[in-house]
Amino acid sequence: MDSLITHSPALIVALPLLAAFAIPLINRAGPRVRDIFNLVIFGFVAFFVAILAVDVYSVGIHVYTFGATAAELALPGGYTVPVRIMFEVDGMSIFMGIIITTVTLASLIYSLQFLKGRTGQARFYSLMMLLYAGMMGLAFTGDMFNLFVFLEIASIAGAGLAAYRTNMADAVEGGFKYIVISAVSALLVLFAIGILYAQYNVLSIAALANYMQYTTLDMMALGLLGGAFVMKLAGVPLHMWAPDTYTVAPAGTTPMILAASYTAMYALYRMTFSLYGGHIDTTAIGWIVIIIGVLSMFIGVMMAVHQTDIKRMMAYHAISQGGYMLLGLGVGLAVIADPVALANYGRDAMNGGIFHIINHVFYKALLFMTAEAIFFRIGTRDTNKMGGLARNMKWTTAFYIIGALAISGIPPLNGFASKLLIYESVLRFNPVLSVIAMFVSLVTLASFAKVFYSAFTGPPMPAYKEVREVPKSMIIGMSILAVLIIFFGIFPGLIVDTIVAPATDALINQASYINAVMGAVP
Amino acid sequence: MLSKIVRTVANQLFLFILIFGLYVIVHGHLTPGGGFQGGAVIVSGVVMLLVAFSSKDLQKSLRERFLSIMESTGALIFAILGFAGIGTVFFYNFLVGTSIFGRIPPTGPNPGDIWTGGVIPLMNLAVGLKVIAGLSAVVLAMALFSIGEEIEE
Amino acid sequence: MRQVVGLILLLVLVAFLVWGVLVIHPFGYPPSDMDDYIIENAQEETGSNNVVASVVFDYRGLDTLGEATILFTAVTGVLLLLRTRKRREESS
Amino acid sequence: MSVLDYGYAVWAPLIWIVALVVIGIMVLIWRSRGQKSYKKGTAQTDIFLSGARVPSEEERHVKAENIYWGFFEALKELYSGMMKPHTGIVNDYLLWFVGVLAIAILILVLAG
Amino acid sequence: MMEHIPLNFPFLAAALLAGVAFYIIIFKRNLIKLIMGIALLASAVNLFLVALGYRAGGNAPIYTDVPPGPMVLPVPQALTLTSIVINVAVLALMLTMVVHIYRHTGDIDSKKSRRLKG
Repeated sequence: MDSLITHSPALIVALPLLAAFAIPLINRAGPRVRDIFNLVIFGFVAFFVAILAVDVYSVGIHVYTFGATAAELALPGGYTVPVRIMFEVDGMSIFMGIIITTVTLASLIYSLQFLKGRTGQARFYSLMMLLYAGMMGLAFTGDMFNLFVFLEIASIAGAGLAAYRTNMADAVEGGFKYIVISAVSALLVLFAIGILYAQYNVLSIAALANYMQYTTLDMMALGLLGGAFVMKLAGVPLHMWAPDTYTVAPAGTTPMILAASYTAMYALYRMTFSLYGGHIDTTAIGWIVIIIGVLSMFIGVMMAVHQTDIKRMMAYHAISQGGYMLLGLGVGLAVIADPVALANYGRDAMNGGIFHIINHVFYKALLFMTAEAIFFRIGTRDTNKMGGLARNMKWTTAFYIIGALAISGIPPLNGFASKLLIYESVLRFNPVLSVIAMFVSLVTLASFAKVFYSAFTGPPMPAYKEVREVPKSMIIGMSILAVLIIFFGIFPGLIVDTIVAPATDALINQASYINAVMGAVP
Repeated sequence: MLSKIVRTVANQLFLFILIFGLYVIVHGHLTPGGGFQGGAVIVSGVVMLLVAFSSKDLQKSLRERFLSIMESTGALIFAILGFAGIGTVFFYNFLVGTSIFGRIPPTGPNPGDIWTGGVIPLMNLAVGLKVIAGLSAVVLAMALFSIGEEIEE
Repeated sequence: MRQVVGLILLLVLVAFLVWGVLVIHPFGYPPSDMDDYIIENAQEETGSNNVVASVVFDYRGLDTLGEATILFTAVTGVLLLLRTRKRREESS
Repeated sequence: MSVLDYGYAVWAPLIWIVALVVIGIMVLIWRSRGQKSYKKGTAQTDIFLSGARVPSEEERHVKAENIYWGFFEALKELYSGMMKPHTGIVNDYLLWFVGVLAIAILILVLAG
Repeated sequence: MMEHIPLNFPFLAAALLAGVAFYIIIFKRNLIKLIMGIALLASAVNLFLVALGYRAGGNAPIYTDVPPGPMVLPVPQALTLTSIVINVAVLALMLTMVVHIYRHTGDIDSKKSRRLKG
């Protein structure tokens, strides 16, 4: 058991990779065998994530050095510089791991029957596993170049999945846009890594943070990294690719691509807090993050309420909700240098921002799945053509209502809990921001009410009189998320205390992140 | 399909390209090169065949399904070689000091011994297999798709 | 309009890049803590004469696994996108 | 456990749910004291439009693009300004990216 | 800092190459040219990375019959190798998507490929 815990970071990334490599071979034994294999492997991975989470929450930062004589040996014997690649799993990493694993599990179950009778299933599952491995590696890695590699794995797998329905011109277009912006932003990340490597000759994040001088070159690298990650997380004004890609990605993968964009957000936090923390002018950078967040909230929601394509509307809401997270974290970053303000409301703002990531991924994944369920049955995403679907798709309607209420911040669902944290702590920082956040929430409710009214209520459209409920596996996939949404809504204190607060501490406490690797070095 | 001269020359040349590529792969731990580079060399030979013959002709002897399986196998071997070190740590070079590729060369400049490097030569081979199969499959699939041919599932 | 704004922003960015690369360490004299360790110990630790190979497959083996994975991902993606579609699916 | 307590405010979902249930019961009681003679499916519930023809249910359904028409009409200028950058051309996305990078580096270097 | 300038020509070349690449990806509407621009940007970054590892008068870091002298840094070479393969992969996928876009729209102009907007 101990050795399982020790090796679990590596296994969590390696097992899905092995599964992805093996799926084309196993597919020859029949689709049923492949599906069972897939779920079994994923069950193991989820188990490893669980035991690793328990370990991280009870013991602390978990370092795993690849290829060393011992897993904890971050520095080669008698040397002061880390040479090998290492995984560094702290509260924030495992928090992202939990999100990604849950969403992927729901997506895998959802896809089982969604894909029935379609071509290219084996490769589809293969790419899903690769996307999962890429996101987990991105969340766990403690090495800059490795971060780039996993970023690319996640982008390429995501783009391949987004363009899956090649018979639709817009699907290929969405996938193409995704891969172009991913490739360009990843190349700039690599440029920034080159700049950092040139100065300090190390690649480990902890070692770089330890040696950081914050020269002008470092500022430039921070600009490149920040811009690239804001692009990947779809913050205004670099958000335009997100609606295009989320709209066309097939069911089950849209939530995963959404989660991939939040791993980019995680990487941004990792850069600002762990790598550059303590050197940057936190107030200025915090305000930049706040401004991006507020712009994302406002423009995202105003564009969303205008949309008639149901998935496109949800994609714009994803941008808008991303703004809440940036707002919360930005407030935390702006006051991080001031211990009194941090204890008073900064930590709560960060808790809210981080809690909102998990809440948002869950309910937005649920909403995307309901939208795809509608598309699955009636073959259109245009809300103008919908009507009266509630009569025949009762489960989908129920899940849509849960998701829509959660995203609008209606108590007692989970969206309310995290939004309340953000509102109240931001109110003490700057009331105007809080008011904007509440206004955005209002417009969110309005736009989801609009879709609910036009798509689900009313008389059944003549063309869709015979619409049936979606198959069971899709309902199970959605119900996992719905149950979690309600659970998180009713027990917010439990969630915040057990998984959100350690993540916040991991971000604030830069020294422990560095010491986990550079411990022996004075 | 190009003229008979081109086809014959391409056929003959492919052997040399293959041998050179294999040389680069196998000596990856001693000389410049390795799995990726050698694989790319061999794929250039495949591309030459693709140009000399038509993609449909090439498909008869080089099925995508076969390439796909070969690629998966290469990737699996590579990942399992990494896994095999898990007795100590993932990616631990467990073969150094054993009888398979385990010799340790004298420190400093030396003429080079093929039986060194631990898992590195094996990984080179696995990666070489993977690159050959993967890039050939991509090139072949693109060539077939561009002439409107069906590609196997 | 777009041209002008684009050119100005492009020039600002390129000016920063150029200025940035000019103040990096002089070409040919890099700092080399980590690399010196690798050059000295690669032969002993990995048994490979080719230090680059030992970095690629041993010290940074995970990167290479990631790289192989990316190649696999791209090939899978290409074959997924260029697959034959059934007629039924085409029409839907 | 279910209480979200952060010093200056408290959020307790269970109390809220209990309150919701109580309100629901009260509403039900109130509803049961309503007019007993009202029946569904009779002429009592038919729509009366001053004798004009009542459109069928399909015709009455408001399409998505017509909902909130006044809102969009009032904010026409905001929307036309906001739609302009969303061109859908991939080059424009990259131009925004380059612009943000240039400005970000400029700010960071100037802020020092 | 000015005394570095004569020595830093490879870095300068990388930065200027990146500038050209940015120009292409912003202003060229042809999707194939856009992909070329991304490939050029990748080359610029690769050139930058590999130039970082050069040590004056250094040999290749391979001990097989190496002449005496310093060795260039091996890690940037490994990073460049990885980056090259990654870019090949990205390029292959992008080209495939352009093939599909051409099938659907009959054009490879990015202005024509904008069904998704607004």
